[in-house]
Amino acid sequence: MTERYSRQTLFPPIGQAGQEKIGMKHVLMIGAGALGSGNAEVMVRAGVGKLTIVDRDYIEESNLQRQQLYTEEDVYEKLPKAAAAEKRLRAINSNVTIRAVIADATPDLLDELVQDVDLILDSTDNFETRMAINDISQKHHIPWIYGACVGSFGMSLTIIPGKTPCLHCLLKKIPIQGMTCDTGGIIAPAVQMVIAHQAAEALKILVEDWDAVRTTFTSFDLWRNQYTNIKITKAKDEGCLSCGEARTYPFLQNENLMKTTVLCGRDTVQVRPPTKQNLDLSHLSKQMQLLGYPMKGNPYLLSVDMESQRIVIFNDGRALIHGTKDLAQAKAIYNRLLG
Amino acid sequence: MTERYSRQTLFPPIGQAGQEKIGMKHVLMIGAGALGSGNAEVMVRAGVGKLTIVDRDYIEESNLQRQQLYTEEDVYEKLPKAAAAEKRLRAINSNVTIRAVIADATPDLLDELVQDVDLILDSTDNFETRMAINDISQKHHIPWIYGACVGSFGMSLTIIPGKTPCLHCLLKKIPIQGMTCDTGGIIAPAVQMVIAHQAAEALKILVEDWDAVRTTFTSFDLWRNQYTNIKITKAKDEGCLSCGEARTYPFLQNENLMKTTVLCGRDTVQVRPPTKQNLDLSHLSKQMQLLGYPMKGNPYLLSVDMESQRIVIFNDGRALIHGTKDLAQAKAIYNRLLG
Amino acid sequence: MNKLLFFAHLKDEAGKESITIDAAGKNVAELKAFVAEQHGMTKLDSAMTAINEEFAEDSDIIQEGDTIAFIPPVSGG
Amino acid sequence: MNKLLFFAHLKDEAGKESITIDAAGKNVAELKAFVAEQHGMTKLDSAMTAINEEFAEDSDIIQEGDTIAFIPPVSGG
Repeated sequence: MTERYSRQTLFPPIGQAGQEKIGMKHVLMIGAGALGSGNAEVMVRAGVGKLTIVDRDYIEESNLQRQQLYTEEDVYEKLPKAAAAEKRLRAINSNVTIRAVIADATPDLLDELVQDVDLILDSTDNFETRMAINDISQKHHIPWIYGACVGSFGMSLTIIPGKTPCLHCLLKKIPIQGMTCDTGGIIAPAVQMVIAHQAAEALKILVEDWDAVRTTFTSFDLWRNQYTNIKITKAKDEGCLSCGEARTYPFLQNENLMKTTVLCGRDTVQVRPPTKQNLDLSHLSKQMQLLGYPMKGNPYLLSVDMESQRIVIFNDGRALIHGTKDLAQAKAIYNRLLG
Repeated sequence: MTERYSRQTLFPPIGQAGQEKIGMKHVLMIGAGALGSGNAEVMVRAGVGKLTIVDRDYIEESNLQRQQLYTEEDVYEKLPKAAAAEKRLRAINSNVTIRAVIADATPDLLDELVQDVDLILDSTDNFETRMAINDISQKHHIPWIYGACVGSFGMSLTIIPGKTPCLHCLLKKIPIQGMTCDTGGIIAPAVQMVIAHQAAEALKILVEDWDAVRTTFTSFDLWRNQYTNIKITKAKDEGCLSCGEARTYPFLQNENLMKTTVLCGRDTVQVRPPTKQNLDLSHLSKQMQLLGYPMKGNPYLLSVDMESQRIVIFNDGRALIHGTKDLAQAKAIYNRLLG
Repeated sequence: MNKLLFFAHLKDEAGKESITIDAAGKNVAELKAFVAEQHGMTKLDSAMTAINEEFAEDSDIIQEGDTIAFIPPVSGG
Repeated sequence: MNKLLFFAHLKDEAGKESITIDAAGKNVAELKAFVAEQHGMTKLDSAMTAINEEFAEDSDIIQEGDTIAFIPPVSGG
């Protein structure tokens, strides 16, 4: 299969030697949504040795506008994203070993999956998982690449343990924004642009071209024609609890995780963020209005009727998801609305 | 199918009104290679009304590394790219009218295809076709978006007739570079980055958000971490033969086209560029060496043995393609090697 | 004077892409609080801040002529 | 003095991403010819040229302090 990768080995920074390295590497992809499907496709077409792809969700109609591995048939069959991704990726490149894991990417699962992994690609939709990835990356000394987007806006950062600052150095606390793809919308080109950055960084790391790795925080807005690279070298914080000298990996510890509890005798799950928030409920209600969901509110809470669930959000960030007893589903709904 | 586009209508610059506009528009895509398959996928997922996709080539194994609509099965079946693209795009979105045209995008064909088209997306691999697209765009007053990439480098420019300079204002003559994906290689993230820019510009044009359209020439290199936007407003040339006052649309005229002739009694096609070139044959031979093709040369010509053809390139840009009588195939081989 | 740049949805909240004010002497946290109040912005405190294209902490002091950019981290994917 | 930036494969041909020379008074065509000869570059004449991030013609004159970028148009796709 040398012909297959000929255009990539012709590119001097990869070459034949780089291609052989790519073929021996194992990439762990967290998330198989918009970024996940696109990043996975680039990795598999590039001939990575092994790809493990983790996702807890199934395919819905509203995914098709930007999630490039999936078709209408996958929606009708309500396939889990990881399983549908695996099927398509095998048809694209049968030489790559692909493992689909249909599960919530909890710290415990990450710790288990990461054993022989060379690189973690972040394609998740929430900061809780990203902060866990960040701690896992430091704990096991594995590079990871942050990527995220909303609307026409996106960003990427490459984190090399022992060399660059980590995401926790840059974000002292987990931001809860009330601005996700489910509330602010998303256009596919913004997804593609983040993938371009993440996948290029991934190839640099897989061929071990460390000098080429980007040392800036990249962000862009394709509709507003903005693009910027921020130097982050001096952000490295020796007191950081994730990458500093007295590290504790706080986001791997239970007390810092989102709490989900089935309420006794009711078809309801309570979701509670690790720290109390101060949400702007009036702003959130405007975003829900745009989504077209029936909604009621008062200064203390907001109640939103989605298809088969009713979600009640309190201004401290706590939420009740009525109409389900499934903890992972409740957490997924929460993250989709509150990021 | 409102749920399908919900994340896109939630994005305020598109909204419900923009989505309705997208659904009524017709996009003409020239090329179904790396940029073509990616751009087509974004347009179809976004719900464009009609997509016409033109390509003369069939799928080969070396395409799979970056051409996102195609699978191993398409390679075994040696499907034409336009046909394979149509098949996959229908599975992605059955609401879009897709027309595949398996043909060389000559000026005559472009003139015929462009009749009810709202936007032309450039996904071709050579400047001859781009200059013809540029003339057609001016003649019929249809916006087009230039995109190109080699290695980790790429560029994009949005051209609105009557408003921006045209490609001929910027490039006074067609550059023959000896640097194409077949000689300099290409990595998929560079393709994705060009697609991100072209597709974002396309959406702006389809929803008629003219103020948001980019007025700069964007270029980037993902491996070298370069990104720049060049202002081009003052490049508009009133004397330009493609968009100026005394326009002649030179690239639609026969004498300015590449000439292909079957040599009498021989299984050979001669390809002659519209103007004499002064090629750097020693540089070209180094690139061919990287490709691994057997090769001989002297100061006047370079002879390259590809699979079933032998190509002899003279330093004035003329070439003999031995082993074929197919004019379109000969031109395709020429463009792949000499851009 | 100092140029302040707003990225992404912060631009919409501010109503424009950039403003020019005199911020010299303020630290980043003070500047955020000041701008948030002046322009009714609710999401500025969680934004990343760059001074002259370099990452800045809440305690970093703005100098005359510095350009300050506010970039909101997002979680979509 | 003037900073000259080389994009993409021009960077490889020049051996570095940027050089600083005194180019004031030369026009773009003269500068290209000069740099091509000095650095043995074969592909500079077909490159697009920008002066201070604005497109420049062959006849445009370089001023003291201008930054000049050379960007090679490519045809791959």
